[in-house]
Amino acid sequence: MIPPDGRSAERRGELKRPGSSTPAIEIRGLQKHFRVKQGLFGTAKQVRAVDGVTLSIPAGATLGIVGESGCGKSTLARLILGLLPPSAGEVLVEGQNLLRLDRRARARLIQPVFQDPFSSLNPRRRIGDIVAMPLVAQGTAGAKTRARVAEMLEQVGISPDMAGRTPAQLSGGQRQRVAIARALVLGPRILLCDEPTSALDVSVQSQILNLLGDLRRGLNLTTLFISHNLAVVEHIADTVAVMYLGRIVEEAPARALFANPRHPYTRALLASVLTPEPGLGVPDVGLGDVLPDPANIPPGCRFHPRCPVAIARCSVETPPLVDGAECHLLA
Amino acid sequence: MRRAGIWLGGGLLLLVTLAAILAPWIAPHDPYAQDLTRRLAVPFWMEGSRPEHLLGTDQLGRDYLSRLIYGARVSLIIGAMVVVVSGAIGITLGVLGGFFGGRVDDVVLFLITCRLSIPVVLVALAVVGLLGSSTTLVVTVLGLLLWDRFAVVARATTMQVRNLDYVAAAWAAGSSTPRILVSEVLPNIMTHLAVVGTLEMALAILLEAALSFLGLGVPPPLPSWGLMIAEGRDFMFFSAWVIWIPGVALFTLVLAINLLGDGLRDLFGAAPS
Amino acid sequence: MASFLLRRLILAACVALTVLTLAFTLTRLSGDLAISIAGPSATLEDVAVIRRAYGLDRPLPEQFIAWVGRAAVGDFGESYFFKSRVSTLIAERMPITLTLGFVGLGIALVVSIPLGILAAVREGSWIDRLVQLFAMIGQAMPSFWLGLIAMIFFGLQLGWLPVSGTGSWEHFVMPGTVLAFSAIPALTRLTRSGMIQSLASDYIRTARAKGLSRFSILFKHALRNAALPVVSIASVQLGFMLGGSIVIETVFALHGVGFLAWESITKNDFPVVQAVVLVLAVIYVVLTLLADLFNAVLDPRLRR
Amino acid sequence: MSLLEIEGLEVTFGQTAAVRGADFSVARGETHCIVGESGCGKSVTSLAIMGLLARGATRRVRRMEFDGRDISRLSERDMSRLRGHRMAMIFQEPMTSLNPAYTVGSQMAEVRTRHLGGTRQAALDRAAELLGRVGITAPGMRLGQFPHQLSGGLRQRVMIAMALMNDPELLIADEPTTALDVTIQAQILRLLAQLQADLGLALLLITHDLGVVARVAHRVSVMYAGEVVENAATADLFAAPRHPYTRGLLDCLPIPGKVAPGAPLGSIPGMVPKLTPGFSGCGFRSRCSLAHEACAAPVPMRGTAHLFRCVIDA
Repeated sequence: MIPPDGRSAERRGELKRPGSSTPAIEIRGLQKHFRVKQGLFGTAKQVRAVDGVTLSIPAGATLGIVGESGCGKSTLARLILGLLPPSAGEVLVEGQNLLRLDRRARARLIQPVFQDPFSSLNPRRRIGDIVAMPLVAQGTAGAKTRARVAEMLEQVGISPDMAGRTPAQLSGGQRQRVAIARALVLGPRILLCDEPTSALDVSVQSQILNLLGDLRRGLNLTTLFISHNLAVVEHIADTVAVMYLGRIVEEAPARALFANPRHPYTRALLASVLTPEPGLGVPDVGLGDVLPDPANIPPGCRFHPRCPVAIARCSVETPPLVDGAECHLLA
Repeated sequence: MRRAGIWLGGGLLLLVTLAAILAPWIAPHDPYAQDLTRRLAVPFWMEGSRPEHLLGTDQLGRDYLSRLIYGARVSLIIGAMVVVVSGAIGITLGVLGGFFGGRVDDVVLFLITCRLSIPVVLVALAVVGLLGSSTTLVVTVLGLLLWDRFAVVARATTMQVRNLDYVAAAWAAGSSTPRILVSEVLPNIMTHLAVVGTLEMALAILLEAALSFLGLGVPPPLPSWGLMIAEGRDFMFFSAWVIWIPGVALFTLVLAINLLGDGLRDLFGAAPS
Repeated sequence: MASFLLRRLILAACVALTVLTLAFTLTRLSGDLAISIAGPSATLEDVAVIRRAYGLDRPLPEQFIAWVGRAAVGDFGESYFFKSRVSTLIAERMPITLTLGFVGLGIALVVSIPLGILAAVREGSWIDRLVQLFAMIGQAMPSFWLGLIAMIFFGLQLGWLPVSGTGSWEHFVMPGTVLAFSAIPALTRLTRSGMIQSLASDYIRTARAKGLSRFSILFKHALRNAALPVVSIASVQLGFMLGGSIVIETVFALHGVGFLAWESITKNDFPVVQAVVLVLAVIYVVLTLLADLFNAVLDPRLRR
Repeated sequence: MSLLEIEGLEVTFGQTAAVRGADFSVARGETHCIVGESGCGKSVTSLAIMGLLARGATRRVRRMEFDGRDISRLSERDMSRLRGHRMAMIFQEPMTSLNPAYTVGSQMAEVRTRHLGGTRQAALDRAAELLGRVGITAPGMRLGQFPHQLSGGLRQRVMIAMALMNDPELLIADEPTTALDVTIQAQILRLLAQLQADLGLALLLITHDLGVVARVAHRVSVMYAGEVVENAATADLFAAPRHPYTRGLLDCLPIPGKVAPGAPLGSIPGMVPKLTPGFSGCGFRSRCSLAHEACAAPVPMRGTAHLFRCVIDA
């Protein structure tokens, strides 16, 4: 291992922001291995959905996690939220182990915003009740609830008059605003956004991104922003982690990562982003047609079967972590 | 067309229910009063009918219309009670299996498979044959045997709902499991279960009639429509109306309930099967 | 494939064991079996003799294990009423019930599959509504009553078909048709909804985009996928029909297994009832197993 | 003359309009993109061209010509002779667009034998050749596989190969990469662009992604609320968009280098109007800061090479 110099510390996103002594959230060696069973007496197969993820985010910062389907980013989100028990590892928020806290205490620290605004709101409840739900779950609902809900709706740009409506009467963008209001009503420190704009049209996406940006700055929220859209992540994140088959293969400050991607997978990902610049044509990303399968993780570097620059060593040895990137070629 | 089904089915069901509730006031005669001098009087549309017996009398001279009205009580009570019993069992099992998955679901699936392999009519008959016929027993036996469709539908719909993000949001907000089941899951599967409820009620009414027809349903002289058909069997070749009247009543009631259920299904969107 | 089979066989065995236990418990519900067997005119000594003869004086678990052991090799003991081996009784009567079941299923399939396809292709039209109405009526029809009406009409008034007995193939037409009515609604609806779902699927749109003929789209691409659930339900329905044959056999006085069961129930002849419940359950389990295998043949996704 | 010419296409589902006015043409050897947000009518337009609209949809069109031949009044039977033969189509969901019950080879071969006859073996040979052409290794083995054994990217390649079985002149691709990962999307689009150039195909590509448009299209039609609101050569459209909607849409994108990270993005206020009976005029006027009374009347297309449907000069 290379001794950490100033640059590599920066690349790992460990640089402290002024005024924050501990990171707002720290994830250490998080793992989730499923046993996928077929039928009543089926043979089980092990799926390593999340396979040793270590991350930390300074208070008030935004970490973007990018990766393609099957890379484990949604499982990671569910682990952090405590919706799934991890196989190993821990999540610390301000020094407290999130996974050992009870549900309600955890809810006060971290809240989610999900992808699909159509399935993230209970169709049988009214908007006001949906936003008040976390307060009710805390047992703190009372006289002030209604005022708090109205204030929250106002803050996300929904008129409090709409509290009596049902989700079916709202547009996709409005629903996502309601979901954000629900997430913020308890005043959490951390907001976990799992593909919050993927189901939205471009014109609505920009509104939601602007809203999230404003809220994040106004409330000094620490944000985990999971997305497959690299342009969006580049726009919103301070630090970016690239996930591949359950592991973070590269992590760096956004500017550095987009300017100088080091891992071959990151380079392929960036190459495949189609910015609206006419005349550039479609780039050759140089990946084979072998698809990553978390139930069948290759030995050595897990990216080597698709890697355009793989060498013999890649299929045997686990790659070292060099300046925030896990790759043999960087050593 | 769909709405027509709901209105027609619901209306007919309401009519039968009203008749059943008001039976003591609207039935022209005591359904148990025998009068052997007036055996097998013909109904009003046939020649020689008696005005005081609109639908004629049975082989013991009991007023057929009155027995028909009281018979509606038996069908409806048994149908409703069976739905309550089987619904309680099936919904509990299905929701638990669908929500918790894993081992719990394996057990629920196994129970459903076992239940489906048990021949309903045969086992119901055997139990009633052994323990002696009574309304309570018929309800208990049918209730214990007819929960499978509730369980299957509750399980499938719960599975769908539990994977939706609003359930995840409720978890993340710190809601307790019972609260999630009651306020997030149940309201969203209720419509599907209501449809199953109507279909099961129709089935229970048909099965009660079949048991009574085979002589092992509700005990005579309780006027069950199935029993009336069974008693009319000996006379059906020369007075066919003795089986036509209770049969049409049974068919109409079941059809009404099915129409209602089908209309509801279309209104709510099909349940996954 | 082999592991799939093995899993299904273990499941089938578990189900059979559960039903076995249930069938046994069933007969112990009524209190003292010996009194029931001996009949109302028996003396206390008769009862005691019977109790010893049938092994009813031994502890329940012991009786259960002994019975399971015998049942496993097809020995269900002796009928109290018919005074003959239960296995022989069932074997004698089974052909009639099976004939009835297969005739019923055959008629049901011949009627419901074309109707279901027709309704799906003409979804929303008057034909579709008519088919749905027909299914609804079939579902609401009490089979025993339908049987009696058919006897009056076809047997007595028209004189086309015999009203009871098992002498010739004609004897099975009426009961088979009536029995078919219990499966037609479900099969028709399933074929219809399966075809509608299939016709609305992306791969049918692809087939149309490929310019395939209407015949090929309907019968090669749509029906193949819609057939999957119909196959499983058809076998399940056959199981239900065999179970439901008790009603039809009683109405038409067909001396099959169902009629045997009914006689035994009214005569308190429990070894026979136990055995019939078990045999029907095992047949059902075997049928669903066959349906799963057949489905695996039809649906490549299920082959492993 | 263009291969495909469409004028005044309208599609209604019961009482609501899905397409109110689509006019565009696709030249031989050209990639034409229709771009727009969900519900703008772009997919319906593509299905209307192929005659694949779902039951309950009504299509009206002033002029619809394929290779100089009026196809607006063709019977279903005659239309099916064109589909898969001279005009082919691929769809968004590669996971569900192939029939799960038949092998890849069988599904590919039947397009050939249906339209051109010949033996099944000849068709299978052709299929293997095309699978190789779309970059699938071991085509012989793939022919015997079922769709569920292939990944999404492979299935979309199979769909493309299947569409090319009879050397069509026009290929319509409805959001062909939306369901795929970004790296797979780039591979599939690159393949499509190559095939289009090599085979001289006319490619009509439906997408919601302006990035895709910029990289593959020669010409673009922007759709909004059932109308084509702007139609221009790709470079012109991105350099100088004329319709307020197109400009608004481009402002919404977080484009690295153009928009500073974290800086507010442009946005379009309001919502897409419901196209109820009697709706006329510019569909964008309720969200447009420049709108005035004239916008309520039907707006004609203006311009010659760079067409746009707006009364305001930009």
